[in-house]
Amino acid sequence: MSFPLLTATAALPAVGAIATAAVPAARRTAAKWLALFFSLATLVLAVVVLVRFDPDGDRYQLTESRAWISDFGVRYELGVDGIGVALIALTALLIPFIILAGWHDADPLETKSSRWRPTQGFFALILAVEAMVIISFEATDVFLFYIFFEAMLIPMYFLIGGFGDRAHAGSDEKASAQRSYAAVKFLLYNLVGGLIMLAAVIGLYVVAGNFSLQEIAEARANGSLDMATNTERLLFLGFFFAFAVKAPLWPLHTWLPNAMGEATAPVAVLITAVVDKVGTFAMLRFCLQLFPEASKWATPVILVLALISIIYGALLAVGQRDIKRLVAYASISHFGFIILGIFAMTSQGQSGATLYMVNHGLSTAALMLVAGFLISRRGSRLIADYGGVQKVAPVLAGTFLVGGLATLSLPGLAPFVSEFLVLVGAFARYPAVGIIATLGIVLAALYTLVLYQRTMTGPVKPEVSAMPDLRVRELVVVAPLIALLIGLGVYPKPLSELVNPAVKHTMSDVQKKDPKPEVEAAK
Amino acid sequence: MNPVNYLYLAALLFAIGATGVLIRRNAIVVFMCIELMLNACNLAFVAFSRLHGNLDGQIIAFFTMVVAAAEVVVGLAIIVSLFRSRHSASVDDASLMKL
Amino acid sequence: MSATAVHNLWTMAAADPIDKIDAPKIEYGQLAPTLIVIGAAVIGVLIEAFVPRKSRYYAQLFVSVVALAAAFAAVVALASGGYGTTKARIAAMGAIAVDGPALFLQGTILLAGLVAIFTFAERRLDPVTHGNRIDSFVAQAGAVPGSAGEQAATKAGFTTTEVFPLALFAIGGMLVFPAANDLLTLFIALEVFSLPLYLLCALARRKRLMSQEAAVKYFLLGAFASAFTLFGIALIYGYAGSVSYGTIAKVVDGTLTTVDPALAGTMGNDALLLIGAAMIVMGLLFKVGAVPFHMWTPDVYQGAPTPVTGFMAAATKVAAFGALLRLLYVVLPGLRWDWRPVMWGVAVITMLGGAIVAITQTDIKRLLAYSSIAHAGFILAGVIATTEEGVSSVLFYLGAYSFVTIGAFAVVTLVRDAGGEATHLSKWAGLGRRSPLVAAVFAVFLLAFAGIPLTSGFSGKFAVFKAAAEGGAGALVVVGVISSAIAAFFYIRVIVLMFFSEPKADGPTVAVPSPLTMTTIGVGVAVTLVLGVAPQYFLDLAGQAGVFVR
Amino acid sequence: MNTENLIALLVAAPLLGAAVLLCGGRRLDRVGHWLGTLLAAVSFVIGLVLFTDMLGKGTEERSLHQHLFSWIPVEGFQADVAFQLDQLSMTFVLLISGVGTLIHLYSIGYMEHDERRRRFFGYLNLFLAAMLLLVLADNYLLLYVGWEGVGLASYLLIGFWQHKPSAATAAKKAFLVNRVGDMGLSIAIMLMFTTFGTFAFKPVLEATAETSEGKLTAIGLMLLLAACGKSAQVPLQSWLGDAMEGPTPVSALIHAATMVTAGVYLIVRSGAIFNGAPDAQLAVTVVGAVTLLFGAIVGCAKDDIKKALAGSTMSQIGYMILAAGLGPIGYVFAIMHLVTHGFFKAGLFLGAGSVMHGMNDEVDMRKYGGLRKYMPVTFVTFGLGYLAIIGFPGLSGFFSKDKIIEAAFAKGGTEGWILGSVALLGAAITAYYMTRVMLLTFFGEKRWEPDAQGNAPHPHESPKSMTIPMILLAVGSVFAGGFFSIGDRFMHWLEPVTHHDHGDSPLSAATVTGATMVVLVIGVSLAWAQYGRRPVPSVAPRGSLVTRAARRDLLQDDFNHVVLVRGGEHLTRSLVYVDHTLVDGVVNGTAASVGGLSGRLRKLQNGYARSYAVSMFGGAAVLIVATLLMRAV
Repeated sequence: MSFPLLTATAALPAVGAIATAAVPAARRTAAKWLALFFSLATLVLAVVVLVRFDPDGDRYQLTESRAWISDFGVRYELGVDGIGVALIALTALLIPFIILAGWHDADPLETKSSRWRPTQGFFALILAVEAMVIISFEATDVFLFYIFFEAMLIPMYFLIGGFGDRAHAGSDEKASAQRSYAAVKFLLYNLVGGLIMLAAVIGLYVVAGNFSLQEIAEARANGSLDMATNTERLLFLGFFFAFAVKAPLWPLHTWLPNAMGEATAPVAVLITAVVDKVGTFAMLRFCLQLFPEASKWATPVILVLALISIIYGALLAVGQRDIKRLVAYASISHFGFIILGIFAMTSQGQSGATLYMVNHGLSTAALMLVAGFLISRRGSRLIADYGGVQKVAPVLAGTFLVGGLATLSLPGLAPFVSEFLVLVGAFARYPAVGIIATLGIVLAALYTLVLYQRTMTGPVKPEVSAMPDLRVRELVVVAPLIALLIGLGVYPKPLSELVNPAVKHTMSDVQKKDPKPEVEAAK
Repeated sequence: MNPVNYLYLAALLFAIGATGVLIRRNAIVVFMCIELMLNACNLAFVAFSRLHGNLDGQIIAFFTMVVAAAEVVVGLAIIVSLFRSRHSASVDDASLMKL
Repeated sequence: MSATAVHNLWTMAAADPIDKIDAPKIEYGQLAPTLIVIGAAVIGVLIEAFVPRKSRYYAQLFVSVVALAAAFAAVVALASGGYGTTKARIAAMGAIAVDGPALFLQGTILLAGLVAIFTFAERRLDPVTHGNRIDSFVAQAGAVPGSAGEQAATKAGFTTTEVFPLALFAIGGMLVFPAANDLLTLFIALEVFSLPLYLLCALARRKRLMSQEAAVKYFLLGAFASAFTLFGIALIYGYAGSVSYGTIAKVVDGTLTTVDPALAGTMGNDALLLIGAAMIVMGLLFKVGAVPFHMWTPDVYQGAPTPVTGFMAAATKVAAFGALLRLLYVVLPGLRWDWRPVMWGVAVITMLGGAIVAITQTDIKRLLAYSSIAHAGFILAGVIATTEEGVSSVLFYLGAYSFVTIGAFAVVTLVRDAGGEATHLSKWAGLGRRSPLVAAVFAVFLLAFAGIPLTSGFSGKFAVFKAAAEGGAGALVVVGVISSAIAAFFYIRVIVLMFFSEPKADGPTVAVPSPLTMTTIGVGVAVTLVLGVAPQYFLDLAGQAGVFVR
Repeated sequence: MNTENLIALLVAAPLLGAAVLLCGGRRLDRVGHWLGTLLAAVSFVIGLVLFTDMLGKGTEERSLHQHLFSWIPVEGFQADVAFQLDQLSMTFVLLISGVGTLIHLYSIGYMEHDERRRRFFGYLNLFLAAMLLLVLADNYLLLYVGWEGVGLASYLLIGFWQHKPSAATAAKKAFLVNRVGDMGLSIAIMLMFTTFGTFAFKPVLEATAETSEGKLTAIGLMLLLAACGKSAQVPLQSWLGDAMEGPTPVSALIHAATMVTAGVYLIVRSGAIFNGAPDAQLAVTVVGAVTLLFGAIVGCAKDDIKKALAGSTMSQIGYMILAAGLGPIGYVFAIMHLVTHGFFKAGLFLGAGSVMHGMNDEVDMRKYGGLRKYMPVTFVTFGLGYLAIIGFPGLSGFFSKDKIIEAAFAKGGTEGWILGSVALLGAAITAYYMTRVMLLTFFGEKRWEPDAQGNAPHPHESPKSMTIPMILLAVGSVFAGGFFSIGDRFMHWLEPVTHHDHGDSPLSAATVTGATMVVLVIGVSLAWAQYGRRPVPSVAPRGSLVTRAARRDLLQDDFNHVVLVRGGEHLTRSLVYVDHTLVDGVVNGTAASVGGLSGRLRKLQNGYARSYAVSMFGGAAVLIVATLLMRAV
């Protein structure tokens, strides 16, 4: 058997996590560099995967398969399709930036040295999350996926609850209370989702007798495994519920604003840009592939929920006073778009959704990290506490604006491509849905520009008058992201060609054909 | 005489014992009620033994007595130590731990 | 040896000349584990009688550890000798079954007992008083709490080394309990392991009033329950005319009739069977702490010395579930359609009840008690599956669960303040900031309790639920999932408390234990993670051990 | 060499400029503005090269096409980055890069004292790039990119003086209103995709014949919505007035000459679609007519010189839209008026800018007066622009506007009459308000006094870098119209794109011209009567109801404010509440209820051994009964 590339890609950050955690307490900086090193090494491996992957080859490539828990019918099966590769690349790409951006977030505060925030733990946890996310993008065994889908909650939970944003209103006690509330909310929401999925997973085993995605999908395809309609629907709901919590889809979204608000900016990015993607990814890979009929059955409801998410998230974003919560609600709106694209069941929609996952990762990362830099300077998350920053820190303001423009998916930046694809895809099958969703782009402009106007423009507030502009480390974080946003906006071809075949497969899974244009149909 | 009656008697004794456990406060008395229940069992055993014409039941009865004796040893020890530290053998007084 | 055997002796003796007595046939080899432990217990008693006080501790510890290790070795030998599978048989003239489940559970009990004994022997947690190292047990059980006598005993450095033989006796009983193949043996084993436990509960060094109260409650309720069991046995005996599992099973199947139909008619034959069965099962449910027979659990768990609590929580459950399985699968399979629905109900209320009430607990030991109740519910779900997978899943779950439990309680012994162990949750606030390692270890155990993947708790839960679902109890799985969600809440609460809340100024200190407790905790963590990541080997073991001999 | 490869350079040059200037940092501060101007000039030169080359070719092969790369290749969805340069695009290219270059030049002087001048030029270049992309794209999606690109540039430039909250707000407003229009454009594109399976100009416009009128109408209306947003047509016109917060060169280039005319381009470009959808066309004409009057009326009431000009811009674009709505009769004149308007309106704005430059950025015309003595060049150029816009015979406006009015009548039928007379009325009002502006600014006696700080403005002529562009534009506004109209040059030039057809006008050209002259005189003399003869109060009189309404953009903003802004705020606030109480509340509620249940169940554990025994006893009883029942049933 050839070199287990996928295992390596997932294992490397895990090793890194252990190594980083093992660094003695005094050698804080060493731990940071070690973590950075491992994340970069992982990025290299991810690139290797990207190169080794042949878009026009088999559906799943670089596959690995070993026996694991035969009693549960579980095998250690890995394999990636275009979508998986893209998301692995995204993850591996973002983690170094997250680490860099969070460079000082976990430094112990001199004032209260008793505080338990060892830097080692922070970076080790980030790497642990990376490992688990990557392997869940690789898993082609439902059980294997489930294990890490659940397990990744724990490090995330500690990241949210243990290393809160130091910029908070009110006393430390109040802050830590809010923080642990956010952490618990995050964990319980996702745990409940996961447990309901567990029931479905067991049910799937009872029905199918094993957990291999490919085997089950084949069996479904060639009819050797036929589920009773109701069984399939129940199982689908079990799976979808968990993913919808993770994604998050209205009305299961309320954990996200708390989590993103209380966590440090890099961790917030980790949540939306990386971890939540597992949810949408899993909808594409598991829901559609394992339960095509049920997926089609549920589509109307899901589309409505997605629409609500889009509009509702955007409106709430407009109503926020807290920068990070605003970004969180914006993300909810965007996840609405992604889910819309997935369940529009058109090539454009699904390609769009996949690109959207990547682009949203980049744009949110850019916006949120810059917001984090801003917040760390002023020590407040409230929009009202800012004003005129553009005058004192033009570069910061500029990058912030670009991030914002990406969030409102301005043409020429990456998100536009995916958003338009999603809209076209949705419109092609359900015109009304497409049109309503288009409202989202107006609202997006509203909350982004309001945020920019209130924080960056107008007369300079005295508190911000001494604000320094972006430092080198921060520029190193933001510049590449912006470059990517522009690059993928102007030339998304490589990415879309990477995912197109995978999307074709999914379309054939659900046995859906794109609607024909009227004129051609006429011919 | 119908052997069933013995069974009824046994059941009655058992019920009396159980009721005693439920209503009496003094630990010793409660404990004696439990002994009563055990003896009810013995009666049932012996009756059935006679009924089936094998001796298993009677032998079990002996075992039961031994067990009862052992319980007395352990039980009295515990109850006495409780009494000495609390100067009361009421089971209701022993309610530090609740909820 | 079983009653029938004695009976045969008796009658033959009556018939034939005296020199024709043929001794009962005892397979000492196959009974070795039990015999070793009981023997060691007896030796322990002798030690108490003859060895000078100073050296008793070491002698007792040595004997117990060696005995348990040897017994475990014997179990392994038997298992590898094929007694678990092909050569499974009924030994001691029908009294004891030597088969897969028996051996697996005996092995589990012995290992659990071994690590538990280590915590019994721990004497580094409390500061040295009057030049003597002291453990968690009272200096002199007889002395009145707070009396001069007690102080004198403490000064003299007395220690209750009797705990070791007591524990050994209890373990001996537990070894027999799941292997018992007739109701009499079942009853005797029950008493043999219960009585020492009653005593052990009373022996806490600190908070003696609570300890004694726990003992009284446990004793009275236990005796009450065993009385029910005994009456149930009597009724079954009346129904089947025998207490041997095999015979009863036959009678239940109707392949063998013992009572003449006329008589049967007059006394509602099946009623005897059903009532009897229900009462016996009730006795066992009491031991496993299933709702509504669970109410002793919190109080006793809280009052008993923590090492004893850990030991009880783990070993008792294992033994009792073993017995329950054998009873339901060997004796009453014919009654499946009668007891399954009832057990459904019990399982449901046990899962939900345990989880829900645990939410509002404020004492860590009570919290764990309620969690153990909830877990009993999960295991019952596996029991109900009534399939071979069901059996093996339950076996696996018991193995996984017992080590997590012992480990968790061992950690509880470490967190102490002036009044001994600081078991009130508020005291645990910010523990993660004070001593991250201990907190992390405890977090691992909690996550295992909560059934988070990559811990043994998840593997066990998955195995059980899977078996239940396959056994057609899908609804139970859903309830189980819901109650796990509820349960997750309070495990998480503890973690939040430890890691995310500010340490109290007067917070507890974490004692640095001796290698003994370290071993216990280490084994606990190791088993938790191994069974979580690579459970296959043990699943295989449990799978092979899934068949009862009849 | 084959020239189509040059097309990309048209866009690339200013884009490069933008990139360099915006990322370059302070070290470019000294040369930045020259660099920007240079690159603008470069693309103008390239434009000229292509133009001459195009003239060299025969009418058929004049349309050039350049395919750069495949942009978004997705199953069944093909978007390319490809350019199409035909006569229409060519016209725009020259207008944009030409006027653009002039305004760059002008800005060098105008923005001299602004320390962020480099960034200003970066934005200007960005705008040029986007605008050129818009007119060069060969498919609607790429056009959309340019469309939003100019939106972004205008956002940045309107809000260039971000320290002024008013500017920031105006910028945001412009972007948002435009987004509404963009919605229309994207929906139109989706419709095209579902109807034709593509959104490239050529296939779409050729396939129009094969599809239903309904679809075409839908697409047309959506395109109209887009045009309304970008070209500040009713009902999406509200942003243009506020946009005057931006520096005056910006107003001249973006909000007068080029960007705001993008809507006209879109409609003319999509002619084939509208031709197939009469209803959509009617809608277009109506919008045009309404805006034409609306803008004109607003223009009459404003005292802020730039806002007055903004109103006039609206109204003039209304003319173009009206013309475009007339179909093949009007397309040419729409574009022609667009070009001439580009010249004279830009000129007027630059003039206004030069006036403000000399008057300490005072914008209130009532504080001007008699400036012709102080800034003669400005006066002359502005005056020529003025004559052009009111359609003084012989100047540009005369030709272009006249033709539109004719065409309006030529539409035929009652609507022809209505539209025609509206256009005439508009001409009258135009004459009125422009004369007003002229008189208030340059005639009468001076009305300015020291401002708060007590430093009185001392008007002076602007530097060369500003006056030269003004002069050039003035030249354009004088001669362009005539040049185009002699022998219908322009018509023939655009023929291949617009397929011109002369409608049959009920009135002869002469009559129309006569009528126009009449209304022109009326308008001028009215203005003279009001502002020329008697002195003008330096504080605006309360004025009639209409005047006051007109000052407030005919209350349209107030409407927006009440309905959209307030309503929106209420909506979001209530939603925030809902999210917190309802959506979150449900979950927390369940959690709380479970907790309560727990608390109650806990009470059962009362510590009394006997009650435990009771529960055991009861449990046993239940167990037994249940078992028996199971057997019974």
